[in-house]
Amino acid sequence: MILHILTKAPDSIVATQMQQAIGGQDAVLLIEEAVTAALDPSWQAWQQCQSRIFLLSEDLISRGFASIATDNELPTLEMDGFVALTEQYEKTVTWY
Amino acid sequence: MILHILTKAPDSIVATQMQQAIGGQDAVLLIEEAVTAALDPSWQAWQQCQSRIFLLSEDLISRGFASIATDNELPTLEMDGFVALTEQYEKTVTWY
Amino acid sequence: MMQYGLLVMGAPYSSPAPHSALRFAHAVLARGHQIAGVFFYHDGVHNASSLMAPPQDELNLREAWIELHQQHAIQLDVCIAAALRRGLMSESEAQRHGKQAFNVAPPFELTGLGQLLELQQRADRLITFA
Amino acid sequence: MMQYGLLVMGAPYSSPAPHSALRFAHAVLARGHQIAGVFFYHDGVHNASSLMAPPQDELNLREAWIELHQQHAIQLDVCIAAALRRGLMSESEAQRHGKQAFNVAPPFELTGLGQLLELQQRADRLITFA
Amino acid sequence: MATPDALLVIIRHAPHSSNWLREGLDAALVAAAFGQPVNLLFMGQGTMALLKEQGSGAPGQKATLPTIDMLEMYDIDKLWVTEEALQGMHLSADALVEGITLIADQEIPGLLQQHTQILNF
Amino acid sequence: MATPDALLVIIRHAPHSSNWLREGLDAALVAAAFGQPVNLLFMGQGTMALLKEQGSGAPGQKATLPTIDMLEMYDIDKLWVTEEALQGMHLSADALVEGITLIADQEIPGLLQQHTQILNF
Repeated sequence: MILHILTKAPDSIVATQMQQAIGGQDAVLLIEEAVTAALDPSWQAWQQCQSRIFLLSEDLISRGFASIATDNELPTLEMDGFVALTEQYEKTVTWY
Repeated sequence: MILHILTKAPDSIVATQMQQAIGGQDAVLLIEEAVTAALDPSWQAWQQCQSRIFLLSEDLISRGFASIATDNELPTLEMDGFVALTEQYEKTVTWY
Repeated sequence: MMQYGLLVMGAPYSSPAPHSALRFAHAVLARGHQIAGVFFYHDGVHNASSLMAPPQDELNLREAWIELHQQHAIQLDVCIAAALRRGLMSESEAQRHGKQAFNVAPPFELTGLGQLLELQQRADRLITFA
Repeated sequence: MMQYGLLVMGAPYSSPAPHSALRFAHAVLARGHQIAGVFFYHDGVHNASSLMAPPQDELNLREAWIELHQQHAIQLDVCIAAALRRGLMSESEAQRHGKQAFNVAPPFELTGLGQLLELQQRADRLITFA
Repeated sequence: MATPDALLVIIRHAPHSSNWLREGLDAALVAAAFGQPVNLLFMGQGTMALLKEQGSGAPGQKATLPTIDMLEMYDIDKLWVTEEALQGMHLSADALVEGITLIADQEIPGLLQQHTQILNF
Repeated sequence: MATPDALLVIIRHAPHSSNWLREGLDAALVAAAFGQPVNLLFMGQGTMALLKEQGSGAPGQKATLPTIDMLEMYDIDKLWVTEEALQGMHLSADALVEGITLIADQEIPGLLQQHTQILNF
């Protein structure tokens, strides 16, 4: 079980590469530029990883997407929750 | 009339942005990572800029695409030809 | 309690990676874990530059790493090959290369890539910021 | 004969931009044009680092720029704000910031962004490498 | 129509991702301070620099919004964004700060032609 | 199947574009030199590191091919590339150096699961 950390926009080639690598039990955390995924609830990874994909709250806030994420009912995590995820998942892979 | 210099791969967001900005009389020079366009003669910009789009020869060679570019009958320029283009076109915009 | 290793590969002010790494490090410690070490590789080596002088209203990332080191005795290793290429060297490297100045000083240590692999072996988790 | 200005915004060994810029500069001169100046901005400021020490079988980009300056008296300007943030400073800036060392020396000159806009006005062509 | 000696600064990078946005805006401000007419075109992720809700980012990361607000004082009053870019980012125009001029994607080549000088960030 | 303590190094960057490729391969070589079993997965532009025709690049830019050739000496003999990646780049397998193992895109998640350690470049 792997935690994938995406740092680039959901329409980037990097995001596509990550999506190819996600296994059935894996989780995804969206940080930095990747939080733009909050704007697009139709992004395929939202379906692919249902209930195991999260947005990093502080990066959402700094970019002005916090209320959009709330409107779109997307799951967010604080930095503390990020650490909790890395406790659960033995391996992490960062996509940048 | 503008010379557009693309430095990133043809399937990148940067390439799409450049394609949006190309005017009817503009020319395009593909350098650095952009020379991967040699692999894909179906890339839309080849049609869009017919006879005004070029690959930088030395970047093709270093990446191992020189013979592919020849096979695909794509127009290449030496560094000297790059300078010649900038003489012809008053403005250049680099997309990176 | 777990041991975390951090791999930082982005430069301050050009990449958000060091900021994210630093905030993550504090959250790791706040949850009672330990940080076995931070390894700076690729453009991340710029985090160690003692000549970094950002505007006063911006965080000085080097100082923030040093503070982390001072408070929690966390090792700050910088890949020597990546550093030298990019203009970062310690006093002893400067001597070896005949340079008049240096810009990497303790607690940052220049070291080989082997240290990264050793960190990955030793830590329960290795998290990359790039 | 035309005047060219070059804007370089990539760091050596992390971006191919400085290499491309340098080769372009030589081709410009070979065609009988002049280079009114080179401006280093964003991560391009790292081109000026006197502490850069790449492996011997790789081109030292700083030295290549200096050679260009020596042979053709081309001005090498480095944006001071971009430089200070990224750990590059001249002797006088080092004094001002209370630093013991510096890593930017002539022919590289720290200067304001105004110099870039002045270069763009003065040159017939401004070509960006980033 | 842009005045003959106008500078077009193209902004394509988002806040907090790199220093491209800040250094691009700095170039625009300095040009304006030197008395040059300056216009801005925001493309792709650059559009996010105009979001009115954005914050200051991680501790020590400066906010972009104060700089955007400063543009008007420097007589930089043309801030172009394309409707297609907004749609592509799933943003509506009222999420942006005041004073943005919406154009169509197909007007971009014309904008570039009109300006004597262009800087692309 | 990878051995229990194997390291997977993922290479996603092309030669001459940045130092990511070189520094990724360096990490693989050092791990192998330390006796760790190392396997390589090439994705996207990283595939281009395997082109047999590539040259040394601009003056002073080192070639990648000698490093690729060196992998075998370090007992790094699994070099995975997906058929879809090759198709996506419009490359045929015989443009690549010897000793590449072609897999399908859908095998990637399994590869990642099998390895205890992963470094992504």
